[in-house]
Formats: sequence, structure tokens, C-alpha cells
Amino acid sequence: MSEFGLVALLVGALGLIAIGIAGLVLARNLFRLVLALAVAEAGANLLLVLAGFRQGASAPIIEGGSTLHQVAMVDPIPQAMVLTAIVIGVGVQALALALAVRAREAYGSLDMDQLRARMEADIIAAAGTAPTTSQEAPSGARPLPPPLPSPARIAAEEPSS
Amino acid sequence: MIALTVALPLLAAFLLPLLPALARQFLGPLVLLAVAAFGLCLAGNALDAPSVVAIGDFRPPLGIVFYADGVAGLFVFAIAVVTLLLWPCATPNGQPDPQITRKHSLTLLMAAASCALALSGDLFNIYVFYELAAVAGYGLAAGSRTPAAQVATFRFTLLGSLGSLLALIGITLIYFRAGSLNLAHLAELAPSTLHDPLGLAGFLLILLGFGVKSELFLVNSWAPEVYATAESRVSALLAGLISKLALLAVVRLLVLVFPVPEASQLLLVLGMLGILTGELAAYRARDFRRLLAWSSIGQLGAAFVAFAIPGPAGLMAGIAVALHHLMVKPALFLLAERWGGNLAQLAGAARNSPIAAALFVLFALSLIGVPPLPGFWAKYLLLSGLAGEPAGLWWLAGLVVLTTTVVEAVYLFRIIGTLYGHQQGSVMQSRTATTGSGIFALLLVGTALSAPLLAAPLQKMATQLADTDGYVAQVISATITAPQRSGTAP
Amino acid sequence: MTTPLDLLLFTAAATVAGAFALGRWRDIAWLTGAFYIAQLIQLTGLDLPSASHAGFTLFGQLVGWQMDGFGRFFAIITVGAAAAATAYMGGEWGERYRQAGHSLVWLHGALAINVLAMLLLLAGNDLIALFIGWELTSWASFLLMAQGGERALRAALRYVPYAMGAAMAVLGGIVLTHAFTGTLQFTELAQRVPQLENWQLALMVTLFGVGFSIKMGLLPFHLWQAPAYAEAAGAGTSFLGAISARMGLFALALLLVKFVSLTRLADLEFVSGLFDARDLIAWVAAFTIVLPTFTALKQNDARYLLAWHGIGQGGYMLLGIVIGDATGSAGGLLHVFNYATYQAALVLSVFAVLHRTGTADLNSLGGLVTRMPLTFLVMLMGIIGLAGLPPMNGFVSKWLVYRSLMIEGRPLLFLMTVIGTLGTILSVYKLIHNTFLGQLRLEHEGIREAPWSMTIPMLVLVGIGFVTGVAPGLPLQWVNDAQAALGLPVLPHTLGGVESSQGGLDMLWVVGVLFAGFGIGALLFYGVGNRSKRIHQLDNYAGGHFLSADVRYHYSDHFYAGLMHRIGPLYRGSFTRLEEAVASANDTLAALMQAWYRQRVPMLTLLVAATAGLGWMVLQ
Amino acid sequence: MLTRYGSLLFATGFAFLLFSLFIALPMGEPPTLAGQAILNEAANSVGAANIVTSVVLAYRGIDTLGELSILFAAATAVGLVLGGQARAPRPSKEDGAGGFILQTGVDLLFPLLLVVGFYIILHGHLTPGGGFQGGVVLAAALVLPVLARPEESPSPAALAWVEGLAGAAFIATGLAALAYDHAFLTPLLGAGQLGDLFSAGTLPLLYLAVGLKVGAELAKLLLRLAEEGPAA
Repeated sequence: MSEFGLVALLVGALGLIAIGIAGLVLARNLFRLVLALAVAEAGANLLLVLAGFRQGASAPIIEGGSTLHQVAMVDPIPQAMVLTAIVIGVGVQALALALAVRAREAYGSLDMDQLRARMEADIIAAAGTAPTTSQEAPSGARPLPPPLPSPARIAAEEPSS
Repeated sequence: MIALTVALPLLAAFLLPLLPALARQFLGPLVLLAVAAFGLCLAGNALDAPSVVAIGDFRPPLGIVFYADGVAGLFVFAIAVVTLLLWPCATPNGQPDPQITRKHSLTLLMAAASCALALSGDLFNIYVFYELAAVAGYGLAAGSRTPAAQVATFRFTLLGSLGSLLALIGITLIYFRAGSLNLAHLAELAPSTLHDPLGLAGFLLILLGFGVKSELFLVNSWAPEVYATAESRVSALLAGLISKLALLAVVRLLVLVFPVPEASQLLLVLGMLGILTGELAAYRARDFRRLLAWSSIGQLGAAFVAFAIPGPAGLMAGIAVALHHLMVKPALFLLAERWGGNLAQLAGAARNSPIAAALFVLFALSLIGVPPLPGFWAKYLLLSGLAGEPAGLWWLAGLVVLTTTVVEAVYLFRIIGTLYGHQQGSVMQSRTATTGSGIFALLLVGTALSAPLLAAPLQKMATQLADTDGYVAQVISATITAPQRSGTAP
Repeated sequence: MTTPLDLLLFTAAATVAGAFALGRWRDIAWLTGAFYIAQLIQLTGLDLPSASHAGFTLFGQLVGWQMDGFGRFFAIITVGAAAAATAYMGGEWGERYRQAGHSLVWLHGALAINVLAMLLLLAGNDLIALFIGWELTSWASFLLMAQGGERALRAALRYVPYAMGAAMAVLGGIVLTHAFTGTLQFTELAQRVPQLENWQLALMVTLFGVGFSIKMGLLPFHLWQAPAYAEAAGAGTSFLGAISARMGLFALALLLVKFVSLTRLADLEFVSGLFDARDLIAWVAAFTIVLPTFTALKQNDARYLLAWHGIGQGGYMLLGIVIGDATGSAGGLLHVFNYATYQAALVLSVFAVLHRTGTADLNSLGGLVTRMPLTFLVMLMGIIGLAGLPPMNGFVSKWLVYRSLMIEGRPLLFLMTVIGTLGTILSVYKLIHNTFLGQLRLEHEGIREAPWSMTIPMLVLVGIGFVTGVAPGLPLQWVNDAQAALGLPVLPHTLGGVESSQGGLDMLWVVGVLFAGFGIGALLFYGVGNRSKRIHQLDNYAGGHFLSADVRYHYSDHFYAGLMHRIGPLYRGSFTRLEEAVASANDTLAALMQAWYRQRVPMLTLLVAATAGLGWMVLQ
Repeated sequence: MLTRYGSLLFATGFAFLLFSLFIALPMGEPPTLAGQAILNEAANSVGAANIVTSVVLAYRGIDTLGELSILFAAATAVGLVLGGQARAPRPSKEDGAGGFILQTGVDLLFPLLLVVGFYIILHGHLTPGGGFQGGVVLAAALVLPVLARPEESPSPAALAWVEGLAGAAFIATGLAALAYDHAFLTPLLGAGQLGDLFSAGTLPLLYLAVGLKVGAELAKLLLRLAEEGPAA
């Protein structure tokens, strides 16, 4: 592979990381946050594979049952590491999605800011302390969306076919 | 035996959901008891010489090694004991928990991962087990199943994953530069390859990544949210145990691979800011759990500062601070099981539950470092380590530790005043909480009484931990248990 | 094999154990009292210096205990004050305290812990042992302060930041000392500390000095002391007032005289040749005499008035020790003893009044001399001592301090002490006038003398004050031991006072002349013709009107109105405002820190940190 | 707005700084100290033609164990979060039975996927692929029928057994080495003939355990999330 190709791959990997991190910082939707995490992880994995790449080497699989291998092979360790990293990423993303599902069920929103406000309100209510944040906030309950109606109710309200 | 400390809890965790109900009750604690025994043996053996095992019998720079020095053995023991004391049990209101098996599994996974973090001598392996501890931690943190806990855990998960991502990039950098992952090998290679901006950038990324779990300043804003919403026992595990092990991993990297002033100063500055922000935020806290969260941020900042001091003195101080916090903070979180919530509710609680109040006083006194409790010795070692360094940033850190201790004393004594005050609050009574933290209190007092006996082994451990050459020699010359494996195996 | 010091510490520990184990027993005071007496006997018979076998080595530091003459001097006062307080607690006062819903067990226990902690502090033979004792003393006195109601608890909580600040300053000093000298043993420190460079010495003295003077209540760290001492339970107040704050003086003297040495201290010059660290400390002491004394003048609660005086009197002691010649240091040290006797007696008498009348408010008392004559006598003798007049012992120690200030050529400092004494005289007069003299209030018609369990300890204390006033040679022996242990010149003394080429003092003569004068007066009064007639206080008239019980002619509100009009604007509460400013700055900072932990997107912080860190690394 | 641009700026800056660090490295010629040593000796000492497999299961076997544990932890945590005992998905209107094409296609694909999955797993030591890749195919095979006939999903209990026993088998294989005086996770049974199906000692067995565990774990995760579908 040409020198240019390698740099392009590097730029691609770092670009994925940058996009993913920017998404993590800017996105407010929980699902998008998880997707952004996945994008960033893809970038990091690509970077890891790049770290083991050798110019003109073949995949680390011995062909034809011969223990003699004249051809240079790429570093197998980063490949194994990537395998591990991918699986770890899958696990974490699944967990994050499950949490998002539950959060939406409870608070009726996937918006991080709203969820955070509800969470803080819940923490304060559970602790029984007065809110410590803003003293200027309008008194009374904050205008947060009501929880989504349960699926059973959706089903009931739909015009029956 | 070294590998068993990791393999046994993992095995138990895998099998736990399959077992009959009776066996489920006892398997976990039994395994943890075994691990505790292993940990004691390892620590005892390591006082003569650290032991090394090459997992899979592959010679060290190729395969993964587990290195059991005194500190690792001690932490394995502590992990098992603390996990046992914080073993998830019925919910505070006494209802049996239908999810208890899952919690037990996750707790065992967490214990196994912690042991591996203490023992592992391979950078990527540390990353993997850090992740295991993290995922198990996320699961447990969400385990209280309140919506707030789920949102907090979601935020925690994202932050932790981003941290892990950065750590992975850091590991990539280091591997790319040095071509190895084995810590001993890296220690040999480091002076020629890694002590440059590139290597330090790798260290920085790993520090920030692992810092998430060890409540490093800048990446610790998850702590108050999660500790306020998770079950107290889980908070105790996260704050008491997991944070220390993540810290220990960073310290191994710092000592073996990056013994350069820049790296120490990074730790020092971040630790100092952690102390300042944590203790001051705790000063204004109005509910017990978040107060503990902030206070533990401060304490871990102190541990970072201690480990930043180069040489055995700093490591010794760090171990002392970390172990002390390990004894006190879980116990306080156990008290929070009953006392979580508004601090004003605690008014007059000492009359209803004198034992719990007395325990709180004991822990508070040790936290602020009243002699002859162990907290004093930890603080003394930390401060004398800092005073032994040249003036400047180090002394500033000492000043920060001293002044924040005053702040800490004020907020802790405010609670003591509330507890023993003359107003009436609304706090219920429950017996289990006192038993758990009572055992921690006994440990604490035991440590105080036997301090002169414990000092020498502790010093030995710190010297071992600081001994990079010894580490490298031990690992590189690690004896493979069988000379050539392919022929002998059936 | 146990040494005498081991036995002493063991007795003190046994007192603690006994107080808690048998605390519910009605006559526990007899037991603990006996233990205190036993400790006192052991102390007076102690061979000097007496080492203890207790001790251990930890992290390379040898921690051990050994009591020398200096420590013993303070220890005697400590145990004596505890014994007096215990006797006071043992009778009716304790019974009432228990009935009010407080715990007498904890009061006895706290007192015993205090004594043990102070003995450990006084016998410390290295800085770690000193710090252990220091911390134990701090928290033991917190325990004693917090007993006795909500207000006491609030005042004790105000003490916490000061106590902790003191402890941390001391701890900082200890670790720096270790870094500078490589040792924490007293004997080695005494050799090595004077050889340190000036900046090191200055840093050490600052840290230790701040720490120790907080406990002592030196300006500007004195605010905690008056409320914390005044609000405590009666017997506790007397013990705290008599000795607790002197632990700071003990440690300060140890530092300044024994380790640093006063001559070396004078090398730390602020303005070359004009003003050095020693002058600074002397002036701080002088201001500590004046300002709190005049704050005491303003108090309307007898307990607070005495507590504020306690702060001011500390200044005399430190001033005497810092002057550092034989006379001055003897005066300073002797004042510790003398002050303890009359302060304890005064506090106990105020609490006796409080016990009978239910108030210590100087505006709602008066005329009690006819109802509580013994208590009046105790307070009279006490204030004579406090004001530093013969024949009480306070005169001797103050005279020694004045004398050395004159000899050493410090006229300005002398002027300050005189101003302080003036304030003392004015305010103690206010105390006795508003309490005992003048018009008896109607509601106090049926008041009886305090019970014997209370009057006897008070009388014993003023008795000691009187005897040591007439024969100051008795305590001066202990003072000499203390001076020798500190390495100060020893003051030669006689039974009646001091012999010196520059003018001695013989109290036997002074008191003799004084009482001869009284005798002549009495002769004139009774011999020439006793024309006095006893009438009821309302059998009288003023402004042409006969007095009735509802008319208040007792002058207590706005006492010293004229003087107050002059000096009133000076009471600006600057220190209180300083304290508030620190507290609110801390609060604001804390709020900021909490805001930091409520970040909307913590990932952004992580990103910024990583970017900044990488940038730093790349640019290097 | 400021936050937005600032964040973008920092993200690009971060990437740029990383770029400047990586570009300084010998791209295409990494040092490969440990990697080259493994390449040299793996074929002889482990006996797997696929050297990545040697690394994954032998040299860094404990990483793989950790990884399996993470999957297990994630699955357990998802179960904990989503709550309740594992239960069969309830048939509901939204995800009713698939149409004829889906049902027939699934019937055809299911055995095929199983075979391919096991093939990939069992040849992991010889060719590209292995337990993880094969496990994912297995999971797909298990999940596909649910699309077609939601009421006939695999029993969660059976999945749990497979998952638990497969993980235990991995550890047990590792522990077996202890019985023969080897360190934990030492491959046993000899290296065999390079390139044979029955070579590389216990590695194929380990990969089988990995494959089954990954398959069961992923299937469980997907099924759990699918269950929650209508509710979310």
C-alpha cells in the first residue's frame, strides 16, 4: 500500500474518532449518543489495526501447512486486540441501549437535557432537600413532558382495525 | 494460585444463574473466602519475593504475565474481604430481591476484574479487565432500577466509554511506538522510546481514561449523580474498591514505564484539584450520599497526590491513603443505607441508634486524621512525603491537604452535631447496616492498634512496588512451569 | 517494670475507665476525685525527668513519653483543676444537671479523658507524641464543651474549624521540621533547630506558632474561645477556663524557648535592627491582654465576661515567657498557676449563683451578698486575684511580669499591661457589683447560700490563691523546675517571694502591712464608736420618694456609660467580620465547586482536557 | 452556539493533535517486537495455522476470557436493567408473524446459518474467522426465526444454560492445565500437524466454547431488546 494510502487511512480513522467524539459532546438524543460512541470506537479500532500494519506483509495465516514462511506477515497482536475491543464495544453499547430504553419508558423522552433535569429533580426529591441550583427559577413544577402513555393505552386508543 | 484468584470468581459468576437456589446463596461468599485466603498467601509469599506466573506458559513479552507482589496480594485480600462485606443482600426494606442472582454475578465479575487489575502485568490485559470492572459497575449502578439511576448510569456509561476509548488510543500509541504490551518489557524499552512527548501523550490518554473510574478530577462528575442514585452497597464498591484498583493500574504504569517528572506532576496537579473541588463541594452538600461522593473524590485526589511523590515514600503514602479510604468509605456508605437523604433528617439520630452514631464519629475522626487512628498515619505519611520534596508545587499540595482537612472536619462535625443534637429528625432503625460497618470499624481499630506491626510489611511492599529493576528481572526471567509444553501434555 | 510516669498515665486511664464504667453510680465523684488526688500525689513526688516505657516505633519515628519539670508544672494544675471540678460536680449541682436531662456519665468521662489527653500532651517526648496529645486534647475539650445543651453544642461546633486549623498547622510544622532536621525527638530538635536557616526557621515558627496560638486564643484566633468555654456545663467551664487553653501556651513555650531559643528568635528580623519575631510575639501578647479584656468589659453574661478575661490573661503569661529573663518567665509561668486557681474559683462562684438564681445575666442580678455571703467572699477574693492586687496570688505573678518589663526596658509593653489591668479592674468590679452588691431583686428574696458541695471546692481554691499569694515560694519551686527544664535562667526565691538585687518582693511583709492597715481601720471603726445600723434595703428614700420593691435603683444597665460613650466606637467587631468573611468566601467557593459537578456534558470536559493535555505534550 | 463551535473546534483539534503524533511514527514499519516473536514461534509451539487465533486463544487467552466475561456482564446487566425474569416475548400486534416469504426464507436459512456458524468456529484455527465471528452467525441463526414466528423464540433458559456452561467450559479447559502442572490457560493436547482440523491442541475446543457463548449471549441480548420493542 502506498504511503498516501496509509495516511489516508490514518486520517480516516482519526476523522471517525473526531466525528464520534463531536457527536458524543453535541448530541442530545440518547440513541444518537450511542451511535456516536460506536462511530468513535470504529475509528479507534481502525487506528489499532493500522498500528500493526506492515508494508507489503500478508495476513498472519500460514498457508499450505508449511511452518516455513518467507513472506512477512502483519503484526497479529493488534488484530487480536481489535477483536477484543469490538466485542467490548458491543457489550457496552447493548447496555447503553437498554438503559436508554428504560429511561425513555420512565421519563418519556430521549433528550439528554430533559432527562438530566428529571434525574436531578428525582435525586432532590428522594433526598428531601431543596433544589440547590437556581434561585431565580420560576416557582412550581418545571414544564416537563408527561411520561409516554403505556403501550396498552396506545393500543386501546388506536382506531381498531 | 495467582490465576485462580481471577478464574474462580469468573467461573462462579458464569455458573451462578444455573445453580439451584440454595447453592446460589453460598457459592459466591465461599469463592470470595477462598480468594481472600489466596490473597493473604500471595501477600505473605511476596514479602520474601514476588511471584510471577506466565498465563499459558508463554515466555513473558509474548504472553501475559500476572505479577503478585505484596501490594497486589494485599489488594486481592482487600477486594475479597470488602466484596464479602458489601455482598448484595435483600433490599433495605427487607424484601427479597428477585434480581439478586444477577447482582451476585455482577459483583463476582467485578471482584474478578479487580483482582486481575491488581495482578496483571500487561497493558492491554489491564484495559480488558478495567472494562470488565466498568461494565459490571454500570450494571450494578443501574441495579437500583429507579429511573434516576438509569439516567445517571447512562451518563456514566457514556463518559466511561469515552474514557476507555481514549485509553485505547493511548495504548495504541504506546504499542505503536514500543512494539510491546508487557509492562516489564515496556519498562526496559521506555527510556529509549517512550520518554518523549509521544509516550507521555499515551500516558495522558490512559490516565484520563482510567481516571474516570478512579474519580480523577476533570472526569469525575459522574460520581455525585451515580452515588446519589445507586444502592449504597454499590456506591461503596465503586468508591471504595474499583476506584483504588483503577488507580493502582495507573500507578503501575507510572512507576514502571513513566518515572518522569512530567507524569508525576500531572498526577499531582489533577489530584490537588480533586481534593479542592471534592472537599469544598462536600462542604455544601445537603444530602448524605452526595456528601460521601464528594468526600470520596477528595480522598482519591489525596491518593493521586500521594502516588505522585516519586520513590518508595510516595508509594507508601499512597498505599496507606488508599487502604484507609478503603476501610472508611464503604463503611460510611453502609451507614448511608439507612441515613441516605437529607442531612437534616439525621437530627437526634444518636438517641435512636447510638451504635451507628458512634461508628460515624469513629470514621469521621479517622477521615480527618485524628491520632492514633490509621487516618492520621496515612495523612502523616502523605504530608511528610510532600514536605520531603523541594518547595513549590509539592508544598502547595501539602497546604491544600492541610486546609481542606479543616473544611472536611467542619462538615463532618456538623453532621456529628446534628446526630447528637437536641432536635428530632425522622430516621428509622435497621440492624443490618450497623453490622457491616461495625466490622469495618473493628478493622479500623485493629489497624490502629497493630500499626507498629503493620508498618514494616507496608514499607516492604512500597519498596517492592517502587523496584522497577526487580520487577523487570522477575518477569523476564519468569520460570515457565514446564520446559516445553507440546511434548509432555497428553 | 513500670516507671512512675507509667503509673501516672495508668491511673489517668483508670480514671477514664472508672468514670465510664461506674458513671451511673451516685457517688462516682468520690471515686474519680480520689483518682485525681492520687494523680496529684504521684505528680508532686515525680522524679524529674521521668520517662515512660510506653512507646513504639512507627515508620522510623520513635514515639515516646517523658515528663520533665515544665510538663509537670502544667500537669499539677491540670489535675488540680479536674479535682476541684469533680468535687463541684459530686453534689447538688450534678444532681440538678442530671435532672435537666444531661448525662453526668459523659461529663465525668469527658473530664477524665481531658486529663489523660493533657497528661499525654505534657509528657510527650517527641513531636508525634506531642501531636497525639494535642489532637486528643482538642477533641476531648470539644467533648467537654459540647455537653450541656444546644447552645453549648453550637459554640463547640464553632470551635471545630479553629481546632482543626490549629492541628493542621501543627502537623504541617511537624512534617516540615522533619524535612528540615531529619528528627522529631525533642532533645535532638533542641540542638538542630537553631542551626536552621532563617527562612526555614521563620516558616516553622509561623506554622507552629499559628497552631499553638489558636488553642491559646491569641489574637486574631481568639473568637472561638469565649462562647465555647462559657456555654459549657459549669464544672466543665471551670476546668476549660482554668487550664485547657494553657496547653497552647505550653507548646508555644516549648517551641520558642526550648527549640528555637529566644536569642535565635530575635535573629528573625522584619525591620533590620528594629523589629524582630520576638518583638512581634511580645506585641501580639500585649494586644491579647488589652483587646479581649475590654471586650470582657462589654459582656452582660458573667460566664462570658470571665471567659473573655481568660483570653486576656493568657497574654500576660506569654509576655512574661517571651521576655525570657528569670523574673519575667517566672512571672509568666507562675501566672498560669495563679490564674488557674482564681479563674476556677470565679467560674464556680458564677455557676453557684446560676444554680441558685437560674441566671448569669448581669442585668438581672444584684444584692445577693446578703443571701450568699460565702459565694460573695469567693468572688471577692477571686476578682482581687484577677485584678492583680495583694494579698492574692495574682498580684505576685503580675508584679514579676511588670518588674521584668521595666528591667528589660520595654516601657511601651509595660504601658499596655497597665491598660489591660485597668480594664480588668473595671470589668471585675462590674461583675461583683452587678451580682452581689446593690439592690436585691424581689424574686431573689428566698435565695439561700450555695450547698456545701459547691462552696467547699470554691473556698479551697481561693484558699490556695490566698496562701500562695502570701507565700509564693511554694509554687515557685515548681516554677523553678519548669524554668530549668526549659533552659531558662532560674529565679531565686524565698518563701515570701523574690530576692533580687534590683528590688525584691516579700509577700509576707506586704500582706502583713496590708492586714495591719485593716486592723488599724477596724480599730478606728469599732473602737471609736460603731455607729452603723442595719436596715432593710427598702427602708430608704431617693429623690424624696420612699422606695418600693418595684423601683429599680440598682445601676446595672449601661454600666460605665460615660466610659462606653468614649470607647464604644472602638468595638467594631473587626475580628468577627474577618471570621464571617472567611466563612462566606469558603461558602462561595464551595458553591462554585458544586456547580462544577453539575456539568451538562461531562464528555466535553474530558475532550477539552485530553486536547489540552495533548497540546501540552506536543508543544513540549 | 458557542458550545457547539467550541466542541467542534476541540474535536478537530484533538484529532489534529493525534494526527501530528501518529504521523511521527514509522507508519507501515512498526517495531513489532512481541508480534514478530510470536510470528516466528507460534506455528511450532501452538500449532494453529491462523496466528491471530494463537494470539487470541493462547498467548492472550486471558484477554479473551475477560472479553467473554464482559459480554456476560453486559448481558446480565441488560437483564438487570430491563428487569424481570427472562420470559418469552409476548405476541403482540406490532410484531406479528412474518409473511410467507420471510417464514420460508428463515426455514431455509436457519440450518444453513447453523452450519456456516459452526464451520467458522471450528476452522477458526486454520482460516480467517473463529469463535466470535461464528458466534455472531449463530446468534443471527437464533434470532432470525423470531422475526418470522415471534411466538417460537428459543427458550431463554436454554440460552442461559449454554451461556453459563460454555463460559465454564472455557475456564475449565484453562484450569485443566493446572492439573498437568502447567500455568492457567496453557493449551493442552499437543500442537498436532499444522493445518489439520485436529491440530493446535485445545484451541478448537476453546473456540467452540467461545462461539457458543458469544452466540448465546448475543442472541439473548437481541431477544431482550426485541422484547422491549413495543414498549419503547
